[in-house]
This record gives sequence, C-alpha cells and structure tokens, in this order.
Amino acid sequence: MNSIIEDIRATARQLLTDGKVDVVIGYEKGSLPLSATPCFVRSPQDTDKLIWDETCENNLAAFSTLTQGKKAIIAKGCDSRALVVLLQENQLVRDDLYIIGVSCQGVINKKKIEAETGEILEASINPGKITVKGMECDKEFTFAELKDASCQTCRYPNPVLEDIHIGGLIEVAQQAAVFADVTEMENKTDAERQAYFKEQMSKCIRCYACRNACPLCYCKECFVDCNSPKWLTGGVDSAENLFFQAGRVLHLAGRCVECGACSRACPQDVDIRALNRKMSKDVFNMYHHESGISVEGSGALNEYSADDPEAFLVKE
Amino acid sequence: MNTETKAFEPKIAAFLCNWCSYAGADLAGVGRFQYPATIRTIRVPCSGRINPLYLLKAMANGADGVLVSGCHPGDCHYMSGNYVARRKFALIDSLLKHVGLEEGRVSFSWVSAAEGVRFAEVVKGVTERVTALGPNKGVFKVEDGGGTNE
Amino acid sequence: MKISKEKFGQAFDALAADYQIIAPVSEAGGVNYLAVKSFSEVKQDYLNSKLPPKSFLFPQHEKLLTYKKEGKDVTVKTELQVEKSVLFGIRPCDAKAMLLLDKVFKNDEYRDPYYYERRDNSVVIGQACNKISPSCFCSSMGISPASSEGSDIFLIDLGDSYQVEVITEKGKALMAGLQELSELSADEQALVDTIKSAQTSSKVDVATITAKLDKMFDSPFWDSLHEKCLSCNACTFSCPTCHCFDISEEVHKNEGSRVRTWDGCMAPLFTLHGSGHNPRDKKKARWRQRMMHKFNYFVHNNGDIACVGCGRCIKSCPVNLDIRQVIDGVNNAELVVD
Amino acid sequence: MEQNPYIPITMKLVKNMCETEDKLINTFTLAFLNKEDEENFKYMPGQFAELSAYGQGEAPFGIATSPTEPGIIKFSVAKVGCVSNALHLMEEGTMVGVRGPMGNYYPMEEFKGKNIVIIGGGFAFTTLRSMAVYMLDEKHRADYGDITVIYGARNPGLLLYKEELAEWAENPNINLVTTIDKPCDGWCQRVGFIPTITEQVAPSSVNTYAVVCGPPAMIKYTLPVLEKLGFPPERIYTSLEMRMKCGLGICGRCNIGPKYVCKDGPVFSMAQLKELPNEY
Repeated sequence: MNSIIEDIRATARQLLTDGKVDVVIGYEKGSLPLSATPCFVRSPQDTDKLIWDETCENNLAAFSTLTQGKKAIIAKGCDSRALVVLLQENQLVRDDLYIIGVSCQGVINKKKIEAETGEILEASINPGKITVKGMECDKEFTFAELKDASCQTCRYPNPVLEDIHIGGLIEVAQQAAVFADVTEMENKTDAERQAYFKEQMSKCIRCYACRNACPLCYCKECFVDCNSPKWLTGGVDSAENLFFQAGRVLHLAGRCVECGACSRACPQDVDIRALNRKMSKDVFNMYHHESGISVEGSGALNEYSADDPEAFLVKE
Repeated sequence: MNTETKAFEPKIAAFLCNWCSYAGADLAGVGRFQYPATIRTIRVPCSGRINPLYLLKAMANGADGVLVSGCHPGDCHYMSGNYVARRKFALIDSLLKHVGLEEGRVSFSWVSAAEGVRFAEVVKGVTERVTALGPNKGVFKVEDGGGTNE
Repeated sequence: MKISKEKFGQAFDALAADYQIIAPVSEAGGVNYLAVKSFSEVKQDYLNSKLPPKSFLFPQHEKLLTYKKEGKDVTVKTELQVEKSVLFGIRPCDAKAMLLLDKVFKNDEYRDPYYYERRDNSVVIGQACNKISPSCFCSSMGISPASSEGSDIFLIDLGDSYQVEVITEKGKALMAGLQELSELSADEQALVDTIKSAQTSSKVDVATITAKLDKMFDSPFWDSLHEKCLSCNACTFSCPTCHCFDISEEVHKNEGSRVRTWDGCMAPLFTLHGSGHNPRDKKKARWRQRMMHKFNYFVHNNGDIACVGCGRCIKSCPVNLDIRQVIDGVNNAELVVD
Repeated sequence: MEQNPYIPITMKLVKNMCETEDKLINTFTLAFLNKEDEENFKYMPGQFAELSAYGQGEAPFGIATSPTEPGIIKFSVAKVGCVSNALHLMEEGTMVGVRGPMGNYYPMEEFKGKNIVIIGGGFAFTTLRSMAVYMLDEKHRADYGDITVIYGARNPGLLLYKEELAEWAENPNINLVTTIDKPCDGWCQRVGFIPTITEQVAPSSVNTYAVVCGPPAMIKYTLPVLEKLGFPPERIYTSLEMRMKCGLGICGRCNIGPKYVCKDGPVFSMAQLKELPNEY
C-alpha cells in the first residue's frame, strides 16, 4: 500500500513544482483513529502529508466545484464517476482538472466498529485485518466485515476517468449489478417500510451534512433554503425530514454514483443510502443506465426513448 | 348526504397539463360528464413541468390524494415534455411506494383533450381508491399542522 | 454519603409521579436523553449522549406564539406549559454548558421566557464520568470529568450505589425524598478519589487564546483552515453551548405560528441581508466567526469560553475538522506585525 | 408570564402611502391601539422595531417618526422580500405586530449645544428624518446649533418625504441641501453624488457632529470627505443594517466582532467601528 502513497506524493510534488495545478486535493491522517481527512496541498514540500488507505472515505469531488483555479484531485472509482457527472453537467472545466486515479478496495465504515467496541482508542491496519482497541472492548476485524455497504456492491473500483493512474487495477468480478439490499427492502410490506423510514427520519436533525458531502448537490439555492415558495418549515418532524430526503433523492435520481458519502457523513446514522439505492436500481432496470460512466453520456433523466416503461400509470 | 357521519370526502390535488388533460377536464364539464368534485385542479404548462416537490408538498399540506395527468406520449405540445416526465413519474411513483405510501394515493395518467369521458372515469377511479384508503395518514403530512402555504 | 441503587431507583420512580424525568437511554446508534418513567430504563454505563441535553431547555423546534387572522384583525396567543422536570445523568460538561446558555438567554435588557421557564422548573442531577473518551478535553476548559459545577445534585457511580452530594438549594429540596444514606466504605472512598482526580488524556491550551485572537482577525491562519469544511451544521447542532436560532412562520390558511428553530453560523444563509449582501458568505469568514465567537467574543461579553470540551463536534464532523487542532493552530500562528 | 420580548404589540395600519415613483418604497403609518402600549413604547431617534406581517414573518425597520409625534409611528419600507411585499399589499386598517423599540439611538444628549450635519442617501433617510423632526420640535430646537441636511437620491422621484423636504426648504431653522445623481428637467437644486455635494457644501467641522446613513458605497466615499473637512471619527455616527431575527442580542447572527448590531447598535460612531473587525 505504501508504494501507492509514495507514487501519489511524487505525482503531487511533480504537478506542483511544474505549476500544472494550483492545489492538490487529497487525504491526510485525521486526528481520530481510523479517520483520514481531506487536505489541500499547495506547496511541493507539503506533499508528504498525503496518505492513501481504507480510511479515505470522503468524496473529494464535493470540493471540486468549490475550489477555484487548476486542481488535482485524488479520485477513487466512485469519486471519478462523480467528476464525470459534474463534467456532463458543465460544472467543471475539464482542463482545470487533473485526476489522479487510484483503484479502491473499499473504505471502512467506522460506525460498524464503534457499534461493537465503543469509541476507538487505537487501531492498526494490516493487509485484510484491522485490530481495534476500543472503550468497551478490543477486537480484530476482517476488512470484509467493515467494508462500507456502498463498497460491498461497488462495480467500479477502478476510476472511469483519470489523467494518471497510481497503483494496479482491481479485477472486478463482472457480476451483474446486484441490488439485493433493495429487493430485500421491497419485499417488506408498505407498513413495515413506512415504519422503517419513519424511524430513520425521526433521527434526522437537518444539519445537511448529507447534502453538503454529496458532490452532486451543488445548487446555488437548494429547495430547502428557498423561502418563496417555502417548501419546508424549520421543523424536524419525521414527515418533513422524509420530505427533505425524498426531495433530495429525486433530484439525484439517475445522477447518484452510489459513493455512500451521504450515509457516512450523517452524524445520526440515518440510512440515507436506502433511498438512493432504490433509485439506482430503478434507473438500472428500467433504463439500463448507470451514472457517471463516460463523459459523453448524460443523466438518465436527460434522455428518453419512445418505449420507456409506464408501470406507474393508473389502472383504469 | 347525511350530516351526522359526514362521509370522508377526499381532497385530491390534480396537476393537469394545459394542452391535453386540462382540455379533457374542460370537455368533461362541457359534456356534462359527471365526476366527483374532489379534485382541486392545478394547471401546468406541460406534464414535464411537474416538479416532484409539488406532489410531496401537496401531501405535506394534507392532500389525501394526488392526480397527475398529461398528454399521451407522442402528442405533447412541446414534443418531448411528457417523454421526460414519463421517466420522472416512474421514479417518483417507485420511490413513494418504497417509503411506504399506500398504493393509489398518487396516480398518474395520460388523458388527451378529446377524452372527456375518460377523464371523468379516471377521476372517479382515483376518488374511489383514495376514499377507500381514507384520510392522509401522514407519510408526508407534517403532524403538528406546520404547513407553509402562503 | 452514598445510597444504594435500588433505594435510589425507588426514589426515582416516586419522583416520576410529579416530575418529567429526562435521562440517558440507549437508542439505535447511541445514547440520547429522553423522558423516562422508571429507573430501569436509564442506561447506566455510557460515555455521553450523541446530542446534548440542551434540547430540553432550548428545543430544536419551538412555537413562540400562535395567531389567527380574521379579515384585518389578528389575535395573538402564546401558551407555554412547562412541566417540572428532572434532568438526570447530566455529565459535567453539559451541566457547565447550561450555565453558559444561562448567560446567553438573559442579558442586561431582555430575558428569554421560553428558556427560563424550563430552566427554573428543572433540577439537574449531574453524574461524574467513570470512563473518559480520547476526544474529550474538558480538563483543559476549567472543569473536569467529576466537577459538579452546574449540577444541583451530583452523583458518582460506585457500581451498586451512588455517592450523593447536594450542591444547591434546588438540589436540597429534591433530596428530601432520599433516605437511608450511609457512609462510604474505605475502598469506595478511594474509588471516589480516583474518579475525582481523573483528567482527560486530551489537552489543549486556552490560557492565552482570547488575547491571541484579539490580534488575529486578519491573520493568514484563517485562509487554509476552512477549506475542507462542508458548511453543514453537524458541529453546531451537536454542540451543548451553541445557541443560535432562526425565527420563521408556519402558516395554515389564516392561522399560523411563529417558530424558533436551531440555526448555525456555518450555513451561508445565516447572515444573508434582504439586499443580497452577505458579510460572511465565504467559509473562511464563517469558520473565523465560529472560533472568534466561542473563544473571544463570548469571553468579552460573558467572561467564559463558550466551549466545555465535550468532543461532540469532533466526533460528528464528516471531514474530521478537529477543534483541538484549530486551537493549537491559533496558539502557534505567528502574528503578522503590521 | 412577565414581559415576553418575543410577543409583538398589535397596531393598526392607518396609512399605506407610496413614497417613490418607482413604487418600491411605501411609508406605513401605524397607530397605537391603546395608551398603555404607547407608554411602553418610549423610543428615541435611531431606534428600530421588528414589524410583523402575520403569515410572512418579521423584519427589522428603522422608525421614521420622532418621539415628538404622538400616537403613531411610521416606517418607510422598500419592497425587497416576503415581509416587505406583504406589507406593501396590506390595506389600511389591517392589524400588524410591532416589537420594540430596539437597539440604541443617536446620542441626542451628546449632540446638545453642537451643530449637526445629517447626510442621507436613498431610502436610508428614515431614522435621519426622525432625528431631524426631533431637533426641529420647538421643545428641543434651542438645544442644538444649526442643522444642515444633505439628502440625495438617484432621481427626484426617489426622494422620501417630499412635502416635508419642501417645508424644510422654507424653514430657517434647518439648512436643507437636496441633490440627485444626474440632471433631470424640472429639478433646480443641486446635482451630483453625495460625497461631491458634501465637499461643495463644506459644513464646518468646528463643534459639529455628522450623521451619515445610506448605501455602503455612499458611506465609503463620504467618510474621507468628512475627514478632510476635519471631522474626527468619534464625531461621525452611522446606523448599520444587519440580518436580524430576535432583535434582543440572543439569536447570535447580527454580530460585528463581540458587538450585536441589534442591541449594541445599530448606531455606532466611526471610532467604535474602527475598533471592530471589518465584517459588515
């Protein structure tokens, strides 16, 4: 793994010394165990801060639309798909962007660890194994156990768009898109699903970390902040939280790249991903479309065809 | 209509596209085709103009049902309006079902300007289904009445 | 003095008859403060809640008044029914935070009746921390994992009994219900001493931060600090001393209510003028405001730093922007001598 | 529950008059419903109040009337957002809510025995009118030296309180200078931006205070002129605008440095502003 880190640092140093980019957006060691934090490197000598491992969970594409000038971004598979969608939607200028692609094994979901060991005191990552010393107890996890839900169903670990590739490629078992989690939820009754989402949404405190962590939520004025018309009150009533989450998910339908950054960003562990996954399944099954695969493509809802399915029509 | 147990009269928000469904509703009126007076019509230029937030907002403010109706695919006044809407409606319908909204609360249909009779049928059908489901049980309805209509 | 947990439990359940008791309860994904009916529901060993207990004095969504418009007339009503409540199992950091909120919701001219109706009708039963999290730094903020400042009654969990200490008059009134107190055994006393002397492993130096910030408004330190911040409100909504709020209206035809909801200085719309001008529309200005307010402005206005070192903002930040590192950054920033 | 500062008193909108030809600014005259409300609403020039348009919300506006005008208070409001739009559409006789008076006011005590130069731009003339009318009142006129008012707008149609300006033009107790940005027919007074006109009028700074209110650009270019004329920062006052919600110094959004504009302001001297961070 550290040969990848060396290569990233070398590439970043090269880019900065040649003046090809003004800033390299990457990851550095966070202040808490097992958490990386985004970092903005502007001078060649700072590039030694850059790291790369399974804790690099933020989607750095979220910063690409906010950072001015020429920027290099370290992109995992899902990050690169987000950059592709942003390019399709003319939010980024391609030659302002230098994409340092890194194939990704999947990121760790810390909440899974803390559910068992309590707050993490110390942790060490060795190939395939993570040993954790926690407030409640100590435990050794296999990496597969801790992989974030989005990463377990990920079919694009290798970046789909990049200017340079660091490290090897990851062989993807070409299994068809599996939406087992969505089908499992679909098989529940209406009442069960209604109760599940009501309980999830009752936890939401409307801090908008999910919206701000999402690279594809870049509207100047989000419908949440609009006051004419006033879509939402300031309340945190579970029905209104569902209004916010459903509204946001419908705006992401056919665009969401399933990076899981929204669920990981949520301080209240709301299962935001369940709604986005449902949309991804429908878009895949109905329109055979996956978002952010190639820059020439476009969002699922920007296209149409004469024989799109009409299952939604009212039965007469 | 006995007044003691006032039968549940659903309030249905109907988003009708100006060129077809609104004209269809007009034709139903002109042709004296009876249909329940439960719909509150909102005219939109095209079914493609319908923003998913309209439906969520209608239910948040207490609408018991929502009907969305536009031109048949192919004869949209703006050529591709209802094609774009079709994909949107498919995803809205699927998501609403996914979060547990009862089947039949939100209905979508294509009604052309000439189908006055069919418009009346559609409204009757929607009204029956929503009446059967009963009042809006709050999947989106904000409990403490905190609506935001001006 | 100490009291066994079943005796305490019985007194607790008796109290539940005429007090609303708020206590830590283990809920999906962590511990939160909720209303409980009996001592059995209370979670015993926990670090601290995810969201601070401030939401009982300063709820996230609260009706200030309701009104009804008839033609040109309007009738305005406000009804604030507040139950006497007991806030049980409050950690020293949250208890101190309530003292800081007291200073906000009352100033030389105005007094916030909604906050103070609840505050005057609630009794705080504090509880020392037996275990200390690595992201807590309350020892550096003038309190400690066993400080009773802000509590009316202070408990220390000894396993099968609590050491009970009455701190204020309010506490004494509530204490009447507790009998059968007994002396601590020698090793229990030793346990109390160790808990009382415990310090947080994580430390920051805030001795000179206020003075340093006085001269740092235009420092280049702020230029790079904010870049990874997502401007969400995860940190402000989970902070026990953050008190900013928004007032808006919720309308239903001709009736409606004026509502107070939590707001945060990290959101860009917080200071947007009607004319479109926004003095703090850049993240840099917002992060500078967050630090200046907590470690400088609040000190000038109220004589206390508005941070109790509970570590919630560290744990809830999606990009792990750690306020301890920001404090160190401010301490180490060299001053631009102009 | 004793005094709840969030509950507005109800007042009656007796007059909803359009002030400017572009119909963007209306002046609302509100009448107290009872003596007791009026007693509790003791205010001074420079203070503001939160006006409630029920159904839309609340917004802060400077009080345009002077305490010497009993029974009513006036606000001149530009049609900008939800609340101001709702106010503009209100028929006379509608009940509105008012919370206040809020904030500090112009230091009328300190001004006693001094000359006063009032410089206003655009529709920021509300609290300046309040101060001028207060000083012109026969009970107070003797306390102050000579009063110079320099008031300008983009064109004549945008000047507020036109009849009053006409009266003041004839009133010997006040030296009124009105100006518009560009010449336009039928206008015989001065033409030019406020900073240049102030330089032409060149009021002496000896024993004189200046009060400046208007768009930020106007203030930015008028201050150096005043400094050139010899006005020290502690004798130049201004009134600031900030996003406000509670108006009580609690909700935390209208601060400049440690000072809350709603409670420690809106009136500040330039000396005070120099000590505060430049973030407003």
